[in-house]
Amino acid sequence: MPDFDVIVVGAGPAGAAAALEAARAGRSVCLLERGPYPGSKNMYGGVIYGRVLDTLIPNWWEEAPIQRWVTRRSTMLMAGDQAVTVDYRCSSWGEAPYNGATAFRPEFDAWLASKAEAAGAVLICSTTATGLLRDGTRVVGVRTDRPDGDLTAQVVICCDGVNSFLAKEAGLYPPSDPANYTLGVKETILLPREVIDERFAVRGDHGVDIEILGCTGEVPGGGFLYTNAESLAVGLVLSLPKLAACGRRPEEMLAELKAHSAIAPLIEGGQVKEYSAHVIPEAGYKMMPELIGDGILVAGDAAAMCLAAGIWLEGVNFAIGSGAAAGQAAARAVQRRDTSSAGLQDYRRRLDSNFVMSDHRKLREAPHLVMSDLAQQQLPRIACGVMEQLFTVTNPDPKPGLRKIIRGQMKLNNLKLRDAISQGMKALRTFG
Amino acid sequence: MTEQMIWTPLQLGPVTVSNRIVFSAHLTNYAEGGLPTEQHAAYYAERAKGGAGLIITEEHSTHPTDWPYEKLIHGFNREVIPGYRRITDAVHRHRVPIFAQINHNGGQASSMYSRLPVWAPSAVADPLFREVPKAVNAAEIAEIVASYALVAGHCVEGGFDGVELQCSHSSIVRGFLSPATNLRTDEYGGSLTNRARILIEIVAAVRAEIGPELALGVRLCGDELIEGGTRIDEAVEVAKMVEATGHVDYINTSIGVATASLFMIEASMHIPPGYAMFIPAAVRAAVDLPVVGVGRFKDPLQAERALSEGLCDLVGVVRGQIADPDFVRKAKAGFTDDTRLCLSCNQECVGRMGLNRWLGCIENPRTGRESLGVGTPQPVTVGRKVLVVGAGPAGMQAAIAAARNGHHVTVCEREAAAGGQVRLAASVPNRVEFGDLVRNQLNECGRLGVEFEYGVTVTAQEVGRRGADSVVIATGARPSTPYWMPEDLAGGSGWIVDVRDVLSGKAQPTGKVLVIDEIGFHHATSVGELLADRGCEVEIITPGMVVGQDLGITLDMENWWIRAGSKGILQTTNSGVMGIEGHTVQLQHHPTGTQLTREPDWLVLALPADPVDELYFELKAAGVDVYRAGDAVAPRRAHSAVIEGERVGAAITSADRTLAIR
Amino acid sequence: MNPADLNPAGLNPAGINLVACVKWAELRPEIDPLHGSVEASQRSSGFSSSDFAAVESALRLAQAWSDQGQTCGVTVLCAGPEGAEDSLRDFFAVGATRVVRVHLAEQRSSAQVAELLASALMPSQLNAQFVICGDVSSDRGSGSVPAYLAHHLGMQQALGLIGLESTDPGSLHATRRLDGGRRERLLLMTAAVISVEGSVATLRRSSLAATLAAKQKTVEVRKQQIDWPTEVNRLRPWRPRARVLAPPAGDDALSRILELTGAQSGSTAARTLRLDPEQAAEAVLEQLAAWGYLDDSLPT
Amino acid sequence: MPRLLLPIAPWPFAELGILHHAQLGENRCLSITLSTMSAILALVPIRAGVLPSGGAEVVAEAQGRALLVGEGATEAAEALAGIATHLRAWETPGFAPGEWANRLAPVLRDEAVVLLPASPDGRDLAPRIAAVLERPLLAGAMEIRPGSVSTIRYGGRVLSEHLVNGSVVVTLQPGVRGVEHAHGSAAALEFITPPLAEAAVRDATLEELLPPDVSTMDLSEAPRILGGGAGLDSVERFEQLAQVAALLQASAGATRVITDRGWIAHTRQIGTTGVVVDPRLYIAFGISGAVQHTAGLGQPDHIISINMDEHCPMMDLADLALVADANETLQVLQQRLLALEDSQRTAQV
Ligand SMILES: Cc1cc2nc3c(=O)[nH]c(=O)nc-3n(C[C@H](O)[C@H](O)[C@H](O)COP(=O)(O)OP(=O)(O)OC[C@H]3O[C@@H](n4cnc5c(N)ncnc54)[C@H](O)[C@@H]3O)c2cc1C
Ligand SMILES: Cc1cc2nc3c(=O)[nH]c(=O)nc-3n(C[C@H](O)[C@H](O)[C@H](O)COP(=O)(O)OP(=O)(O)OC[C@H]3O[C@@H](n4cnc5c(N)ncnc54)[C@H](O)[C@@H]3O)c2cc1C
Ligand SMILES: Cc1cc2nc3c(=O)[nH]c(=O)nc-3n(C[C@H](O)[C@H](O)[C@H](O)COP(=O)(O)OP(=O)(O)OC[C@H]3O[C@@H](n4cnc5c(N)ncnc54)[C@H](O)[C@@H]3O)c2cc1C
Ligand SMILES: Cc1cc2nc3c(=O)[nH]c(=O)nc-3n(C[C@H](O)[C@H](O)[C@H](O)COP(=O)(O)O)c2cc1C
Ligand code: SF4
Ligand code: SF4
Repeated sequence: MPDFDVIVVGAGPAGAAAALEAARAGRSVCLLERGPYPGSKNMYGGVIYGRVLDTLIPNWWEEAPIQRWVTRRSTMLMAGDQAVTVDYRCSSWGEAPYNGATAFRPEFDAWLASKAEAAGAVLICSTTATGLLRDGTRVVGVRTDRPDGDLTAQVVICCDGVNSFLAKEAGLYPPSDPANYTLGVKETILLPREVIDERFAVRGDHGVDIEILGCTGEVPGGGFLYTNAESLAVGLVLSLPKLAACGRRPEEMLAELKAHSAIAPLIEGGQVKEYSAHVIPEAGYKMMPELIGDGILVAGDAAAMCLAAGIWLEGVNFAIGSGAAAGQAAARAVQRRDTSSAGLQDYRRRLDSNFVMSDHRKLREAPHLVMSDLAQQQLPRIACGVMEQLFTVTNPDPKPGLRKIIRGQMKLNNLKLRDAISQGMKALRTFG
Repeated sequence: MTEQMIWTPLQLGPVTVSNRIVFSAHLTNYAEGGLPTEQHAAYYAERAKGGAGLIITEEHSTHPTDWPYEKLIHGFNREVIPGYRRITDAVHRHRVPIFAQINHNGGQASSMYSRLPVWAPSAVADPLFREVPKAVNAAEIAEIVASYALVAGHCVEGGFDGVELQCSHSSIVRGFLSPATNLRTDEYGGSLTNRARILIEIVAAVRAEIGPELALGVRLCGDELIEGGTRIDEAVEVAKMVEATGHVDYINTSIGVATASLFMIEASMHIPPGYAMFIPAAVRAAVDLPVVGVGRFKDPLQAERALSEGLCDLVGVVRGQIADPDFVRKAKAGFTDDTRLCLSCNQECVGRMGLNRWLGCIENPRTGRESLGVGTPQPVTVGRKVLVVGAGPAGMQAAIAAARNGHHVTVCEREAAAGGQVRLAASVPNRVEFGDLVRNQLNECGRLGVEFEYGVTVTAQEVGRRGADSVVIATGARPSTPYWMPEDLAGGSGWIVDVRDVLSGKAQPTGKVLVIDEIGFHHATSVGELLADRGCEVEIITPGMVVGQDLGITLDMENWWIRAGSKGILQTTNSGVMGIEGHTVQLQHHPTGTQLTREPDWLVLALPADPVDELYFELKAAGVDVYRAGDAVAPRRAHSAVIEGERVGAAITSADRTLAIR
Repeated sequence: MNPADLNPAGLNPAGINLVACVKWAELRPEIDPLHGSVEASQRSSGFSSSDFAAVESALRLAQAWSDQGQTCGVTVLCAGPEGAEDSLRDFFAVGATRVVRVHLAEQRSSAQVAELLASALMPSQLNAQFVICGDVSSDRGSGSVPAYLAHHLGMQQALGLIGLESTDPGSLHATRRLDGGRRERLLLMTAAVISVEGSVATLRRSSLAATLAAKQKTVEVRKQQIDWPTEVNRLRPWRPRARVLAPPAGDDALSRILELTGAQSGSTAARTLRLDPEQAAEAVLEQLAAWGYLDDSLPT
Repeated sequence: MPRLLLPIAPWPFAELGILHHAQLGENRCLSITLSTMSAILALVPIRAGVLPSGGAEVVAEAQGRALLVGEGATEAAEALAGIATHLRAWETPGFAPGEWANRLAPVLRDEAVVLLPASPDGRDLAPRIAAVLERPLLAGAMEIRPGSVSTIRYGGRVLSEHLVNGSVVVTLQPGVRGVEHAHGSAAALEFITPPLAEAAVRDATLEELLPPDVSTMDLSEAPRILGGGAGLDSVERFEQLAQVAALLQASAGATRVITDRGWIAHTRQIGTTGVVVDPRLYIAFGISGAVQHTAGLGQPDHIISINMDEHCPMMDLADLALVADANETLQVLQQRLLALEDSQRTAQV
């Protein structure tokens, strides 16, 4: 008789959601977390998209620990000392049912895990899963770093985040390719609430999410700037192999972004509270492992269900979505007494039928596109160049025509019309 | 010791400072036509960016009768407000609060600029200006009080976060407080309460004007160090009265009187660190208001110690931040060692004030030139290979400027260590801090990746061998041979030697030593002292009116006199060497033509030197891209060497201009 | 130790009862440096490393003495709020036989806390023979609770220990830190109160089974009527005490300037000798002997 | 509750005053206000004639009234010259907090404030005294003001201000007060022997007093220091300096020139930007005595300087100035001291 029906490894958003759903379905669940409490060591950019919670925790917005509701999203293209910004505002995002919010992970993850506990899951912190227990090919539990630390279960759900070595140990991952990973670095900068309100032109608990392209020099990637209640999160996402090749330090590149004339006035006078870094699975759909094995499921970052290429940073929502699906599937399989790979296939079906897989499948080329030379180098330069020429008054010379300007800029930046069109079509296909 | 107190925020009434380092008030001479300038804004903003907890501007005059020096800001003129705005906006961008110091200098002024009689509590002439002031009547006192309120109002409009009343070292309020200058018999004179009356009235008037939103501070002098002046006990009593008004948010402190004991306010390196801390300590023990301690703080650790020992709540660091605007930021980031420590040399900050020139710094070419962008990196597209000859201040600054812009710089130095003449200059008692010039430059070179090679005497062949793209010659100066030098004694091998020979240990004079001072700076005096300490009988002779003439400008004169007296050094002025006969030195007292003779065992010379420029001309003739800086151009002082080095290093252009895009 | 050996109350009257006292305290408090207010959060509360050292020390002593045939029980005792219970329960997992919480919802003075604890430790209650506390708490930091306990319980005390060795059951050698870098070695016999620094021992890791099992255990809660007045105190930010420096004493300005600048000082050496190194070393030793530095072994 | 606003209220005494009146009824203590209080007495536990850290400070805080308890009162009293005005002592061996508290209680009962240093011994004795006297203990105080005592909380990040209107026992945090360097003769010492207490208390048995480890001890606490400067020629020489120091039961320090070179840890730098020390003995090897160095030197009783330059400031400061090569002198010293140690060891055997 195994110790538990279900063991969930990792009390991040994926794990908490999985444990919540499995416990709700009446299964005995153990949720293992290596940190002293859920979320204690987890870092990310800062925005959580909450739609996925609607079914999981009705009226979640009334109790979730959030910093600000995002009501303004900007996309910034940078080149040299210039920047072009597309700014979108939506005040209905600041009302129920809301859209995205900035939140602190130690608070958010702990809250979500407490929901699982309330549903009956047993949370064990300060405990690291160090390996899988197997019976033949079947996973029957995990080994932990505690003395006498073996724990058995009918299903193990791996929610142990990026680089999940449990999933790897289970043989669910193809050999890893560093090109599939990016590095996220982030600084938290303290500023008083009023200053943030004023600088970002928001009020109350409304906040801003700025994504930046063209701020990472020769390394493909992107930048972000989010508003918390009384701090800002400024960070970069950088392609790992290119970063290593260029020999620059990420904190140096972040300092450069902070000094840019479009960013510096926003953060001026703030006090840096902390600096953190984390690896992100960037390639999304293309690098996903097998999600199901005998007695094992993989969810969240552990399954590379994260969209984090350049300006794209969505992962928590996918983690919750996939975790919940895994929890439900595991509970059902236990109930039906078939926790083999076949018995767990329900997980796949659930994923396919909701946003998790469809988004990932649809956007499978997106990381590649966002990290391409076109998006990283040429587009920002052309956009800025066009703007510069368009708005620089050259009297008494007459103004050049827009088409001429664009063509000139494309030429200057070595972009052939043919390539632009083909890339544009690809983008349409990807995002359409 | 880890810093802790220094980074703790503190509330000064309505204003919160984020750390305990204050850029306390000081003249800059940046004003033009009585108005603040763009340079003011750039100067203060740079220190705000560098992390200062609080900035207090230079004094602004409250009344037309107060115009002691040309470039004073006329706070009483409404036209200052846009300039104020420019300053406060620039500083506020870095979220640092800024206060305005407002003041009437009273009798410590002259009527030269204002063409109005100088006002003071009593008709007591100031020893520096030597001008008898008009003793103010009751109506004029009321006018002064009102003028403070008026200017405080301008400060509110100008966006300042607070106002500081300078009642400390050069002020009509000080004049009233001090028994030495207040001889009145009305209710503004006599008892301490009476003498402090005007201060209390001004405090009330200013608070009424600025309201509760701005901070109000009072700067008090703890010991005027003049006969019959204010001393610490009275200063503490005044501080208590100030606190009792309930209108004041903090007390700043200072020591000395600007016109009689200025050398104690802006103490040079001869005065021990922490010398004035008995003042804030005594005030702090008596009042609960936060107290600022000031004076020769150049190191964050030293500040931390004063704070944690309870001597003060805030530390004024003025020259420390003139020399390095990033003083606070570097310390906070844990790079205390990278701080460009102030030398307490007073040469280009205090020294230039007396000369009616804008404020600068001997080791920071950017100070005073922030608005012009001096020292801003101008990265080149393709770096050159730059060879710098000579690791004196000129060579090292050239290396810094060039490396900052992206050139690959190597410095070759003949000696085993960097520093050139500065190393010698700093090797005498009490002048070690001058040597920090070298330490600071070396640190900066290290950060910028400049390479050093010691023990390499560079020749034209050596330059050719190395194949540098550009060469900077900073080979310094060598002793000159005066016309009267007997031929057999030239070269410093006999009993007639240069100060450099003494400092380098090449010559070791004993017995009776005659030092000739034709430079009028530390050269002769410091070597004279060194020799007196070694037991020599020293006489210094100068053709000038005083020995070490320029020591007055750097506020070193007073202490030099004290030390010379106690060490038995004889000073003979207005006399020059006419010739040498055997061991007899022939001198002439030039105002009278009287002939004098001396028969010393040693004659030590501090004379204008000769540039070492042969290599420069040789390379130039060979068509090398060569530049020259410092004493190698014309032997002067370290500051010239530094700014020339900076200019030359920054002027080296990109290796291939065609690659430059924008 | 075998729980079955213990009587229903968890105690063996013949054995040695070790009680580790731990304090639920703010470990990483957010302190507003402007106002001195302390922001406590459940997540940053916990037990200090010296409290953990106390528990571990108790467990080790119990183990050592059990190995020598003595029955030993380890009780963890905490005067604290309900919020401490989850963490207290974890002490079951490392081997505590009992965990007792004396209900105390708010901050109390050390004397009051000690009184509460002492009443729980009395012979009629937990009947402690050895009480082991953490050296100082992270918030109050006075380290006085154990001394009060020694007083109330009439026990020996040895506080601020940096080393602990057990010998025979019921007695131990303790190394205590004194100032100036000195230490003392003490012998303690039942009954005693000791407090240990965090470096003395690191709390063992509990096994997974024990960790899971501990989740089912209950912490005994004692409620005691407290009618003492609360402390009348008010927190304010740290501000070092004012320290007066002697001002220059001279009556005339010049003498004060001389005092401040030291321009005329420069004492001369009392005795100057030019010597070769052999003689110089000899001179140093002679002088040190004359001053009396060479004879005593304890520098003062 | 009415709020009384003083014109200036940096510390909230006014408000506290009201709070305190509200609480008065509940207070169990005798009501004596500190401002009118006659008696504040420093109770100083001593060992082997040595004052504990903060010992002089509590005596100064008590305006010179002190009771020394422990071994070596005469010697300890000397260290209080110029600070203590009224000195009593109880000569008693070891450290027995339980017994001491019981026997001292009658002696201390009439003192409104009994003040101890928060040194290891003071910290452990104070609660026993407070318990016996049945009065509150305010531990780790920074300052005693009329009517209030502020104690240090959260490792020195916060002060807790306590209203005091009765008799108390207070421990003062060492180092927060400082003592003005006073000159003067030692106060007369009156020996007392408190009567035995009725109830016997058990204290731990002292087995051994262990000396400090000079090599790792905090420089600021070191009673003997050997300093090395630019006159010493190599890193190895500093190892030698440390050895010689250890042989003399001294700690080793250096000048900034040396710490800048990384020859010795920065924590060992003496001076304004390093550690401020206050040893009894200072031996300077190749140190010129720049003011930044000597400003951190405290006031040693004895200074020896070994330097080639007879006239540098360090030589002027010294009681014994040796014009000699510091490197070779150090070398010889090491040999001599090792030989000395050997001979002592063989003598013992
Ligand atoms: C710089 C950066 C910015 C980002 N920005 C955003 C954003 O703005 N919005 C967004 O939605 N997403 C963002 N993401 C992505 C998002 O953080 C992740 O997708 C999401 O956290 C994945 O959740 P998870 O539960 O799968 O994994 P994680 O959050 O990584 O949680 C894994 C948990 O497992 C625990 N664990 C790991 N191994 C073990 C083990 N062996 N035993 C026990 N426990 C273990 C860990 O301690 C952790 O608690 C960002 C990521 C980065 C790095
Ligand atoms: C006793 C004394 C006191 C002084 N006091 C002051 C003072 O208080 N304030 C002040 O401002 N100024 C003072 N000065 C002047 C100041 O030191 C100089 O103006 C300044 O050092 C000039 O700097 P520099 O870099 O041009 O030349 P230097 O400092 O002379 O440096 C030139 C360097 O080049 C090296 N060099 C020369 N030729 C070669 C070669 N062929 N190859 C390699 N290396 C070579 C030299 O060894 C030397 O290190 C003093 C000077 C002296 C001598
Ligand atoms: C802002 C600032 C802060 C500072 N803070 C500190 C500080 O905290 N602590 C500190 O120590 N310094 C400090 N300094 C540095 C200080 O000014 C001096 O430079 C330093 O103390 C000198 O160290 P020294 O005596 O080892 O070296 P030097 O001054 O170079 O003296 C070396 C001495 O060794 C002698 N000597 C040489 N060879 C031999 C030999 N073979 N035998 C015997 N004697 C020999 C020489 O005669 C000379 O007297 C500071 C300086 C500044 C500017
Ligand atoms: C160039 C200069 C000008 C000064 N002018 C003023 C002034 O106008 N008002 C004032 O209160 N203090 C003035 N001071 C004194 C400084 O505020 C400060 O007390 C002094 O410089 C000592 O601090 P430091 O050692 O950090 O430089 C001046 C100082 C300097 C260097
Ligand atoms: S030399 Fe300068 S920095 Fe160093 S202690 Fe003295 S004043 Fe401070
Ligand atoms: S000129 Fe000299 S004294 Fe003035 S700031 Fe610069 S280094 Fe300091």
